[in-house]
Amino acid sequence: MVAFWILAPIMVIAALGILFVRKAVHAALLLAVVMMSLAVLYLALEAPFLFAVQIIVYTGAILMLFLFVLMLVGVDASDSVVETIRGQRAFAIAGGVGLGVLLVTGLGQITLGTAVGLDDANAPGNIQALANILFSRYVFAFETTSALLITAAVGAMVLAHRERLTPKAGQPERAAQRMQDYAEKGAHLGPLPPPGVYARHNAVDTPALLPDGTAAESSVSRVLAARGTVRSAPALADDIEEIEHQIGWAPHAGRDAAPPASTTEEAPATGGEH
Amino acid sequence: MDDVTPYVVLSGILFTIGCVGVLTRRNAIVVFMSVELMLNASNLALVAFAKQHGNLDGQIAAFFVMVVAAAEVVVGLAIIMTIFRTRRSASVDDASLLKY
Amino acid sequence: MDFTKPTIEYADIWPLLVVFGVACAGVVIEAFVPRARRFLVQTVLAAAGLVAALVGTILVARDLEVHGDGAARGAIDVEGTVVVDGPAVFVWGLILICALGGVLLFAERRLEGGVSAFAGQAAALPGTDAERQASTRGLEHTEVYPLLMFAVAGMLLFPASNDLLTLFVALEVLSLPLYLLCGLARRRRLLSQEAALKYFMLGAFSSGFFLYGVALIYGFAGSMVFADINEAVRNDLGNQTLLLIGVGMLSVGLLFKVGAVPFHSWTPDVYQGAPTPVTAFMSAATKIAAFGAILRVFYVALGADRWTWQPMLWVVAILTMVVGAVLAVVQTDMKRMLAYSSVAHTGFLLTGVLGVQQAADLSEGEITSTQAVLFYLTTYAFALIGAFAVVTLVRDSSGEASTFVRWQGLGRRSPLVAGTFAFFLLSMAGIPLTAGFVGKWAVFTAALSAGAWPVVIAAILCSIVAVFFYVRVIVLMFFVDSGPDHGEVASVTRPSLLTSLTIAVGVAATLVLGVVPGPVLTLADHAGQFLR
Amino acid sequence: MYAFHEGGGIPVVDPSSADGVFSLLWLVVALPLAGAAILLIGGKYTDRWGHLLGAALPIGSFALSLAMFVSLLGREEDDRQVVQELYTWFQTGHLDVGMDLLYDPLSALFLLLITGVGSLIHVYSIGYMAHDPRRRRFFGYLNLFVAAMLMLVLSENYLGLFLGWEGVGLASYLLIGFWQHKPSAAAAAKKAFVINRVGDMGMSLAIMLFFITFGSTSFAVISAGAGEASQTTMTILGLLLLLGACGKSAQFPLQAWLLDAMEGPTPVSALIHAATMVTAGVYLVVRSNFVFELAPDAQTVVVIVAVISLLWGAWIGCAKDDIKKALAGSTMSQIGYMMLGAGLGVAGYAFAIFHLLTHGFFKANMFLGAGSVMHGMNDDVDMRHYGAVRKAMPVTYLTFAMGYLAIIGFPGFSGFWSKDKIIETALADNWIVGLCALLGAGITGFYMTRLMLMTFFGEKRWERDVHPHESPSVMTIPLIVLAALSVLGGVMLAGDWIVDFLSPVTGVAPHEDPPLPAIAVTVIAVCVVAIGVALAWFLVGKREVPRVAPQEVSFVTRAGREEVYGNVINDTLVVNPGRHLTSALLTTDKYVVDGVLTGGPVTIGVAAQVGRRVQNGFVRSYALSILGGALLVALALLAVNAV
Repeated sequence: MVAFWILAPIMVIAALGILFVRKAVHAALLLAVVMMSLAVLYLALEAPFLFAVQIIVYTGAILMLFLFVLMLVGVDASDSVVETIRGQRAFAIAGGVGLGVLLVTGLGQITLGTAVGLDDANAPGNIQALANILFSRYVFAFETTSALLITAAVGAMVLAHRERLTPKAGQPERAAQRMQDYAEKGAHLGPLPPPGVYARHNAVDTPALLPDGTAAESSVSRVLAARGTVRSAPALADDIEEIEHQIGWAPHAGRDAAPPASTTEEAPATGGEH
Repeated sequence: MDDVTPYVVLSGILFTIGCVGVLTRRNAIVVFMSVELMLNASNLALVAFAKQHGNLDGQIAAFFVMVVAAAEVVVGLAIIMTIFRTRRSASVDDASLLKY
Repeated sequence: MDFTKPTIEYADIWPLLVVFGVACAGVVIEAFVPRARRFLVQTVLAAAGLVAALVGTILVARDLEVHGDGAARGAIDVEGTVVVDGPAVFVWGLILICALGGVLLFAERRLEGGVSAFAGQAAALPGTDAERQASTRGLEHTEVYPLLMFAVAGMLLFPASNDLLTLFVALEVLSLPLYLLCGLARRRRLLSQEAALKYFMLGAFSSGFFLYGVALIYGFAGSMVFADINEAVRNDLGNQTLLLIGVGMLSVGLLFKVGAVPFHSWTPDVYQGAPTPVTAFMSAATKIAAFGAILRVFYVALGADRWTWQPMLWVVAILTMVVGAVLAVVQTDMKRMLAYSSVAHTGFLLTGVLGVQQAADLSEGEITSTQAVLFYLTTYAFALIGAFAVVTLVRDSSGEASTFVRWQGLGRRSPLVAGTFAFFLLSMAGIPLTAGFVGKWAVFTAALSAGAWPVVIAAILCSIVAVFFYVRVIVLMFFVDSGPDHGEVASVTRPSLLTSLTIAVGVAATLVLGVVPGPVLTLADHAGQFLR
Repeated sequence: MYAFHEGGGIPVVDPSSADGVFSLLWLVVALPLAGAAILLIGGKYTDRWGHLLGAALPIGSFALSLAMFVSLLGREEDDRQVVQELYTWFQTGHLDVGMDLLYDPLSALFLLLITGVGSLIHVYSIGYMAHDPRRRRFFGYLNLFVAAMLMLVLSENYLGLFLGWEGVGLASYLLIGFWQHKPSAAAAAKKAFVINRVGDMGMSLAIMLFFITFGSTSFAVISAGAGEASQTTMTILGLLLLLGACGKSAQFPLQAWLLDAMEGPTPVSALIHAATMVTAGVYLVVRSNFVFELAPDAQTVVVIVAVISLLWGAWIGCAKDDIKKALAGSTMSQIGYMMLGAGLGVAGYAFAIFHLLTHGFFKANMFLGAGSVMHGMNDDVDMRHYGAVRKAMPVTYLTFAMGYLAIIGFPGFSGFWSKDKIIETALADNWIVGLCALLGAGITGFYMTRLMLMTFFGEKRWERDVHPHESPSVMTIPLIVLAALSVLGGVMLAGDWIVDFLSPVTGVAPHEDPPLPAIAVTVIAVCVVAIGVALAWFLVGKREVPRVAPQEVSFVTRAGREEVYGNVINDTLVVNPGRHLTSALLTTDKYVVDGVLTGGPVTIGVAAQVGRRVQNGFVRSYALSILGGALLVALALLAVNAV
């Protein structure tokens, strides 16, 4: 019972936390706290097998699946706290209070009397006793759960698995394609120029400069160009100037402004398929 | 100390919190976590009652719930992912084209 | 501790096992049969499996052993977890017939120009190249057949469960595949996915309630078995609160599945968003299975407590009928209108549940509630599947045209199809000489003989409102001109034999059950009572 | 003799099996049904000859009915109930609902009325609908109606009756809205449908209650077991049946649809909304005599409803300028008489049916006559635009006059005998009711004379381009036949034939001495009618009828003019109160009764608009409703347990 009185407040607080934390990943971790505490309570309730399963299956597998999907969705994603449905929060709280009062008073006033305890039932060992019931009385339900698992697997496949509809291009095919593009469209044959000359920060967003001083637009990723986050070297040149100034160098003669990189031009195949 | 009533009351509280979580959280994944919290609360009640009555049916049921929950989570997360990939949003409120 | 090998009565439950087996075989086929041949193999296998299960059901039904005083027939099998009795077998037969209709509709490929109504590749995002590529290549998800079969298996187990645990597992087995199937539409995929999300979220939420109810009832009775619960209720062990809250929570899960108010809100959205063949199958079959389970839970497990739960069901039934009928009046989408009308029908069915369940408590020749509800389910299922099948035929350039405006004047352009649809609607409205009339009559009489006359009056008032919106559709089809200002109108696409067959069977059954309902009423009567 | 209830005069239905010509009973229904099927399914292939087939089949039914009637007359009096078992509609356990047909004196008379008048109206319609492109469909619907009506009166149980009941409702709906290009027609059809459903609710509840109380819906079983049910049950049953009857027969308070139903083609008004369908309520009450006899309270309500309806309808008849609506008001009033007869119990059943038959003749006659007038007047229905039609349409005028004389109860004409008997019985039962019935007769005299005068007499008030002409003979011949029947219908009363003939169904009334001698009642009734006619003559016939209904302003000027004639007393005492009463009544009819009846749908519509907002598309709101529902359910359970 000591364990209960220690864990119960923790569980309730953690559960309440799920209601209030803004980041989903925090909610997942709080849920983990509840589940682990629950496992301990199972131990106190003479259910050692469930203790293990709770940790292994629930916390270990199911919750990890949650975290996994959270990673896919974006771990930073956080809820806005503004309620958009009118009256939803008030009614939800009212309903929650109603349910809570109903359950707590309803369940609190029952007189269960002294528990029979599982000493007899667990006499051959908890796992053995469970197995005995599971594979005799509930064998049909047990087998039926296989349908659930198959359904889940099929469902995940159907919704998430994309079949390859075109044969995968191997290295020879890609090389041939590249030569063909060069022959037909004059696309650049060699590797793309690497980006960045001013390595002051993450310089992949700064195009390389060609010998004539213009920006080589194909040297930055198309994605960055599409997002419009490509910086121009001359613009950064001013930063340099300031730094040079700070460290006491002579002012640098600025170059003519290159047009800001707005790469609409298709870069030659950068490898990989779309 | 063989009264399981506190456990049952705790399960009631957790169930209620899970319920409110479903109603107030907008991130589909958190909503779904709240559902899992409800299932866990039920499990606690089942296990507590198993001790009360001195038979293992409750524990077996809790075990089945875990299996079911595992399958449900897979299906549920698959559906949530599908929605997320088409709408770039995991908010359940955004799925509200069907109405009236 | 000795382990005794469980006895499994394969002779009784083999229809169930056939369906499970076929579902698993379907998954294996997905893995090993070349894509080109999968469609044919899956369809044939699923249909053959269902036919075999149906035959099996009939065989099982023929030699159910008589129990006790002869009021109930059947046996409690598999260590007391599955009960194969008259009502269960009747419900099985009905579900399997609906599932056959479902398979036929699933396999319809003529309406979409050679592909089924399901997404070519569900994982491909809507509106992307990948999706276009998948559809131009004529891909289709043949996984829907094993999913359908799993759902059917769950539906078969649901009303045959004899304890709360099996009931819960069956509930999940039937639900999960349906959640998935709802999200697989080929057209309007955003709506379809939204339907799947809503159905799943609310389904999981309600099964949370269901499970908590299971826990509390277990806490009250100390057992999951219906007969033991009944015994505990009868002996009144104290702690009534535990039982009552438990029953309330359990009802939430059950009433959610049948779409009773206020647990109905998923129905219109999901019915509208899901692929129509799925809607047709699930609206009918889920309702049948869930009503089978409701009858069993309330009569077998909680029969001794009927004075406590009956007023609650009174309220729910009246609410359900009123909300369903009233909200259907303002709908402008055919599938949504049918969804709200199905809510109203749930209310009518609940009215039947309120009747007297034991023939011994009735005077000669009166209808027991079990019989009434089973018969109503039969009549309604045929009309509903038929109606949704007709909805799949009415199309315009963007696929199914389910808004009312598109249906204007359909009766002039395609009198046969419109006439068929009108016939189904008339049956749902309960016009004499259609199946719906006899069904309504049966459930209302059953409720009236139990003294639930306020519910019956509400039911009759609601059926008047219901007639109004059904007739509105008929007027729309036959008496309203489709003016040029309404834009494109829908026309009827010629279906293949599969859909035609489904509709034809629906019409025939609706007509026959209206004109000579005797045999099926007798069959429902013959099902007898639930085995305790 | 036939079986009786102990102590009561109500016979038990105990038919013998059909043989001989009676084995063709099913054919009576099947012929028009086949016609409907052929015409409606056959589509445009039957356009050329559809109307001929449609008219021929009811005639065939009529021939059969006639043959059966003759052979029924040949039978012993206690052997005049024949049942033909077609097939078992439901059978479950011991419950057995058969699709059985019952042929007894009551249904025999109805069969003759329906097929006879029905055939005439079909023939008439050939001419009336000649220029309608959808004539074939019209005949299909008419045949469907006839089949359903025959089913209604032939069924041996309430479920079969209900089948016919719904069938005539459906056919009526289709026919009222037949001219679908008129929005008013569609609205009227919808209104009729909705109001009838209210009545149907009573019917369906009654049938279920029959089933629960007697375990059957068959007349034979119920009439045999009626004595065992409690009086409360019988009263509830009686009231529920009355609700059904009110809906179908346009009795107070469910009368609002009848006037609007005149939007349908005139033959429809004649057949359905005058001669047959609207009398189904009277049939139901008479057929259910074994219920009403055991429920005196319900009978009292029937009488009250009947009296209100007969006065209400008569007042409406006074106020309408639309010839068909005036006739519709009159129909409501006349059905009030029939209901009154039926409500008076054993003494009145036969007279109710008698009046029903004669009314079927003369009202069909007048409706068809009105149709003929409209035909000649370019479908104008406003009597203020008629006047002096008698010269242009002599046959129509003469036949209409026969109907007129019959309805006002001119001595010797059919209506005279039938209405007189009801008034007589009513006076014997309760003098207030009797006086109301007498008053109604006076008003009938007034409004029918008004109608007659405005239409056929006085000055021409035609539109410029109207050239009235006599209708073709295909239309006038039915008029002549019906006129003849209107004149001669009274022979059925000769030697109390109809009373004796119907006694196997309605029972035999114990002989009582009336408070007034019959001849005195007759004389008083004739005098009252004469007053009504005279009043009409002075108020309508002697004046110029304005082409536009007088407004309140013009009424002042008119009142001034009356002074010149020295009719001021007349005006202040009769016309003004009459006018105010009439306008008040019309307002009530239009706003209150209609308001209640249309208010329901409006409320539903508003509720639905509000309700659908709850379905806002958000999963979380739906989850909230589930939580709310869970709380509701749990609290309901706890509350019930706490009680």
